[in-house]
Amino acid sequence: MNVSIEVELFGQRMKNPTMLASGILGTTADLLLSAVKGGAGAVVTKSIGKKPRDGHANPTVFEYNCGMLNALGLPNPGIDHFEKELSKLKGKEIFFIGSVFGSDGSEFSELAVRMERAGASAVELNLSCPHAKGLGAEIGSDPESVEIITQAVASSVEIPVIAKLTPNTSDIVALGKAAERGGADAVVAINTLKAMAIEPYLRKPALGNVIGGLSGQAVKPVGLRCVYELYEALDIPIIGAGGIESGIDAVEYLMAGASAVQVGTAIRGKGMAIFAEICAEIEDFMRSEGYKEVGDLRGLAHD
Amino acid sequence: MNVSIEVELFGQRMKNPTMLASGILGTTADLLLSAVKGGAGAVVTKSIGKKPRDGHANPTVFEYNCGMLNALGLPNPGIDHFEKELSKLKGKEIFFIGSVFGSDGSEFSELAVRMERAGASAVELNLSCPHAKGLGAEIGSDPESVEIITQAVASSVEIPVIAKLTPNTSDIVALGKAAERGGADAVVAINTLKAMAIEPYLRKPALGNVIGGLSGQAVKPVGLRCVYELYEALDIPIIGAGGIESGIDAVEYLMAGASAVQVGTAIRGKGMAIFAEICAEIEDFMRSEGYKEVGDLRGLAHD
Amino acid sequence: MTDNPGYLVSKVLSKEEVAHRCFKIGFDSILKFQPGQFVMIWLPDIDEIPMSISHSGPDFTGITVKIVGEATEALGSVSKGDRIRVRGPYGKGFEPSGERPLLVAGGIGAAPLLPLAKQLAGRKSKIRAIIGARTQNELVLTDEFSDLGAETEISTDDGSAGFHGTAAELCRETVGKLEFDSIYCCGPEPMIVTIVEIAQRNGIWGQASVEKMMKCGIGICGSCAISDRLVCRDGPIFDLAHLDELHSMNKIF
Amino acid sequence: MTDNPGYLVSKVLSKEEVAHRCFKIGFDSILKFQPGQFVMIWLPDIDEIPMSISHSGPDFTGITVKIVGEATEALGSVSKGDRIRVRGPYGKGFEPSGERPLLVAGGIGAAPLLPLAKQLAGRKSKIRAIIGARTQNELVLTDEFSDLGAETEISTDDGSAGFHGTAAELCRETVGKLEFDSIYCCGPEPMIVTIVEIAQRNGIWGQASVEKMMKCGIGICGSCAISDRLVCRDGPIFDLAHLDELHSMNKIF
Ligand SMILES: Cc1cc2nc3c(=O)[nH]c(=O)nc-3n(C[C@H](O)[C@H](O)[C@H](O)COP(=O)(O)OP(=O)(O)OC[C@H]3O[C@@H](n4cnc5c(N)ncnc54)[C@H](O)[C@@H]3O)c2cc1C
Ligand SMILES: Cc1cc2nc3c(=O)[nH]c(=O)nc-3n(C[C@H](O)[C@H](O)[C@H](O)COP(=O)(O)OP(=O)(O)OC[C@H]3O[C@@H](n4cnc5c(N)ncnc54)[C@H](O)[C@@H]3O)c2cc1C
Ligand SMILES: Cc1cc2nc3c(=O)[nH]c(=O)nc-3n(C[C@H](O)[C@H](O)[C@H](O)COP(=O)(O)O)c2cc1C
Ligand SMILES: Cc1cc2nc3c(=O)[nH]c(=O)nc-3n(C[C@H](O)[C@H](O)[C@H](O)COP(=O)(O)O)c2cc1C
Ligand code: FES
Ligand code: FES
Repeated sequence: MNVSIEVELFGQRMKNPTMLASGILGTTADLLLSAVKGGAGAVVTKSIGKKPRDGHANPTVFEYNCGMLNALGLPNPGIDHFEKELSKLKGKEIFFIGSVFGSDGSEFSELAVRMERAGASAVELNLSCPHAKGLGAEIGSDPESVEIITQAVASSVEIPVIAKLTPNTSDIVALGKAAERGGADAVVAINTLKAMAIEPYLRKPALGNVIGGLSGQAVKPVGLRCVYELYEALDIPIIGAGGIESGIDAVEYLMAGASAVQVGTAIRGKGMAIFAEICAEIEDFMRSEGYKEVGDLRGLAHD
Repeated sequence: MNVSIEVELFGQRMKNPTMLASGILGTTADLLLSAVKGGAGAVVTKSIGKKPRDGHANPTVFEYNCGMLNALGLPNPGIDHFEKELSKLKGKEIFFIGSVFGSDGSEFSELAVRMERAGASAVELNLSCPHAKGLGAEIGSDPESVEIITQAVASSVEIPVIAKLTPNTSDIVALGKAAERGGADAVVAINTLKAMAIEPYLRKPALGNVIGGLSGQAVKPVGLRCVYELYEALDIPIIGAGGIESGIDAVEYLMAGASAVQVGTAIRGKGMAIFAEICAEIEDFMRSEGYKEVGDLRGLAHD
Repeated sequence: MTDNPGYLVSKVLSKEEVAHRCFKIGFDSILKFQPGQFVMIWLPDIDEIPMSISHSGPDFTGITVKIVGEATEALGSVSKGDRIRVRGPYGKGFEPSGERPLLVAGGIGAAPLLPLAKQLAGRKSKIRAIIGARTQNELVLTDEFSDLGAETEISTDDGSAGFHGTAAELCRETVGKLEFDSIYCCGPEPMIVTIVEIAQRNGIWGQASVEKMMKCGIGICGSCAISDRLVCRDGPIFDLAHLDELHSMNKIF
Repeated sequence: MTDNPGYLVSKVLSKEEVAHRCFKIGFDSILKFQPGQFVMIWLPDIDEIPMSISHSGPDFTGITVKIVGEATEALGSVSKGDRIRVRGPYGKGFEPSGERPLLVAGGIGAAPLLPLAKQLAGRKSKIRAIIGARTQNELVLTDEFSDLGAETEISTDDGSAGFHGTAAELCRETVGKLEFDSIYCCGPEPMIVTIVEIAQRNGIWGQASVEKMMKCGIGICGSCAISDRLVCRDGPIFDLAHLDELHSMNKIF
């Protein structure tokens, strides 16, 4: 049986529904290209701010038997330098999404405009990093700021605007609706869960920043729930993320209501080849279950 | 080296810092006693409401490779019946905590009074079940209701009042402070994370209620973070819960700031014997690391 | 925890009406189980219910379901090729023992006893089986027991076939006449209570399969508790002596 | 992922000053590693830094640290009995090859080359080692190389011992005079650039250990990227030919 895993997201064609999640190796043009080579349908850059930023002190990661914690703290070269890096992608056929973070609407807008100019197919707003003071989830857990920032960006750029939401809230639907009101073309759920680890023999928090974000397998049930809830409430597409390691994980997200999925932590084990692997598994599933279009899977768990 | 794992919690002595978490086999007097026999320092009953309640339709649990989901939906025989059950504990030396749930302060208070009369050493308020309409986390994620309910209960009973908090919030410290203001003698963190699972081959949510609560290993990093944050902000003791399976897990919670710990999901694998096992491991740790009193571990990760 | 492969989405391979509103269903998963163990079967949008494993082959596992309500109705309505989700096996199975075992089944209680009979037959035990039901067309799996070489006697409450009376009554009579060194039973509570008493009085060791409302099936929710025992984890098979003890303490039935 | 046991809280067993502000430290964990692989060592409240494994025995693993800043200062200040947390080993190690290998170390670059020398010695290769440093008291591990039977030559930038000049210069001279079938090197970037050029010109296969700022160490953060390669995962050992390619594309150094 012939199956198609092509998707259209805000009018743009993606060869498959998988994307490189922000912050995982998306620091150089060559790495972004290697994700595409590995089979990703789209790639999201590391979240970029106005100024270069070192991020938190090491240890910045902690491996956990069912996921990992990170407290990188948004290290990035700043938009000036990153713009140059992105210029290396000019002329390549690549669906890339520029992720940006800032402390208010005007900072987000300025960065989004720069991403648009650098050729980004869309811009993703990091309203959800759980371990950076005055940034990310600290502003992203208030629906009003989500709406204001999204609106500021949406009115500054032509490219689609994606709001990346935090699960560290009692009501992710309120955040999703705020983004939709603000003019977002899609939302991503989820970013990491606020978490920490302790090294008992050294009596210390195991991350330099103490608090970090939990990702990987451990968060999949939370991510699925967020996507499911958002699908019931929103009209714009939802991009699922959180613990996706296999084609079956991806299928679950699609059935929960996702139009596309992002993969982060799982890359640690398998490298960029994981995208092709996930796509092949999605196709296998579709063939054995009799689905022709990957879009047919969307929201099936709601019936 | 002689080590002591005795703790004092709101003036009451516990032979060790481990407790049976609410909802795990705490449905009969005999099961509560078997937890004590297994080595628990205290036991918390299943959360009890005013009326008998069937809970949600099966499937009510879903096993996940790093934890589990449940959507039992607070099935319980109601306080009238449960009071009779608890009368079987009269005369036994057992530190038992009555867990209650309700929809407002007066319901909580009434139930707390009944638990006090039934001989409970303390009452635990379930302000955090993530999958029951109009109950648990739905009211427990608003600091104001947490304060009002805690206050209503605190002014109705003499026994200590423990508020069990939800991690499904952007700010657990606000909830903890509200409980403290309301007169809570301690808080428990955390209850389960709002989550779900999907069975891709049947295209259905894998829990009867669709949404359930994630517990076990997966949530340990979130639980540790909540306890750590609460310890920095509160004066009352904190009881840690979430993914504790070993003495080392317990030590991590104590170092994060917990005065005692609750064990739930891990009982599935090991039965009630897990309490003695955890206690022995805590003692081993104390001996090899040179701690005399288990209280010496409390909050060490904050230094 | 029992050694179990977790969740299996299985395809129905066969379905046969073995009595009035009672179906033997085989599905394509291979489960390592002990007679008496059960699985949890999910009927989406309806319920997830416990079912004893009643038969198996090299490439399938089977259950026998009696329709009593919504979930069993749905399970009885599956067709060949349909898929069901199964988890397990869970619980503690029977301990096969004795050279002259007596098996007593009330109604659908024959289901968990059938694989036990097979196991005992393999051990060359001389098996006697009593299969009871309310009326003739509700008799379950009688041929299967005979085929295994068990001397099979039938009882019906209404006398429409075999002994006129309950399986428990026939059991009392049979134990009075013949020698047995073990008794295994499964059926309605009153039947088990009577057999516990018969076994104790005659000094015969035995086991029964006990039913309780199950939710989790994995020993965490407490819904199936009998005193401090969990039917899903410590049972569903219990020694008759233990049930006698619980019964005399008013902790069961 | 490399086969690694995850996190180990290890006790310091030995510490020896092997050069000016440079310490050889052994700790009580046993790691299966390939020469060239590294571990991440956590100095609480300060930093977590990469360190090559420089030596090992049946019951210990060791590193050699050169104090250059806060974290190495803290690591150089541990005492016997102190505990350090180590994770790893990570990365790709050297491929031992050649009957007449040349090893070139600049400063602390001797650390990852020492276990390689041991491995090559075990293969009966005829090893020549060049150990360079800015000045005599910064020369690292020279005796250890000699003890393994390597013909060891020394260079110092200021001529305070051995050859007067850089290790790279001595390397060029040596390659001009003798035959080698492999070159391995570790040291400052300019040294590696020069050796890449020497090896390419003389058609000698070789590998270098490359340093980049490391954060995660496990190939997820991108902090150590060189083009589309990750030093922590695809390195730190790279073929000289590959470095030459990257260099000519301005993708490294
Ligand atoms: C260990 C065990 C093994 C079993 N093996 C078999 C078997 O091999 N074949 C068979 O036909 N039946 C078996 N049963 C009984 C079967 O599970 C029930 O008949 C079924 O759950 C009824 O569901 P329903 O929706 O059709 O009926 P309902 O209308 O829901 O109820 C009918 C009766 O079944 C009981 N029941 C309902 N749900 C459950 C549940 N989750 N757990 C236990 N009892 C329940 C009710 O209390 C009531 O008495 C077994 C039960 C247990 C506990
Ligand atoms: C794969 C690898 C193996 C290494 N092996 C050894 C070894 O065996 N012995 C040894 O003495 N040194 C080794 N180093 C170098 C060592 O990690 C740095 O000297 C150390 O991190 C400096 O930390 P500091 O706080 O003391 O100095 P800082 O004051 O922080 O910095 C001094 C210099 O070290 C660099 N540096 C700082 N942090 C890191 C980091 N996390 N990763 C890489 N470079 C960093 C800085 O860019 C600067 O150039 C290795 C580096 C790498 C990448
Ligand atoms: C090491 C690491 C760095 C991350 N950095 C960012 C980031 O810069 N911006 C962002 O929006 N999300 C960031 N994330 C979150 C991921 O994009 C993703 O939302 C999350 O990890 C859940 O997906 P996963 O379980 O597949 O990793 C980061 C995650 C990890 C593990
Ligand atoms: C099956 C199950 C039932 C639960 N029922 C309750 C309950 O009735 N009341 C309550 O406050 N918490 C309940 N919880 C939450 C636990 O008490 C505990 O807070 C949570 O599971 C985290 O701890 P764990 O990871 O050790 O299980 C339940 C958890 C599980 C797994
Ligand atoms: S069914 Fe839950 S404990 Fe037995
Ligand atoms: S250090 Fe993070 S990818 Fe290499």
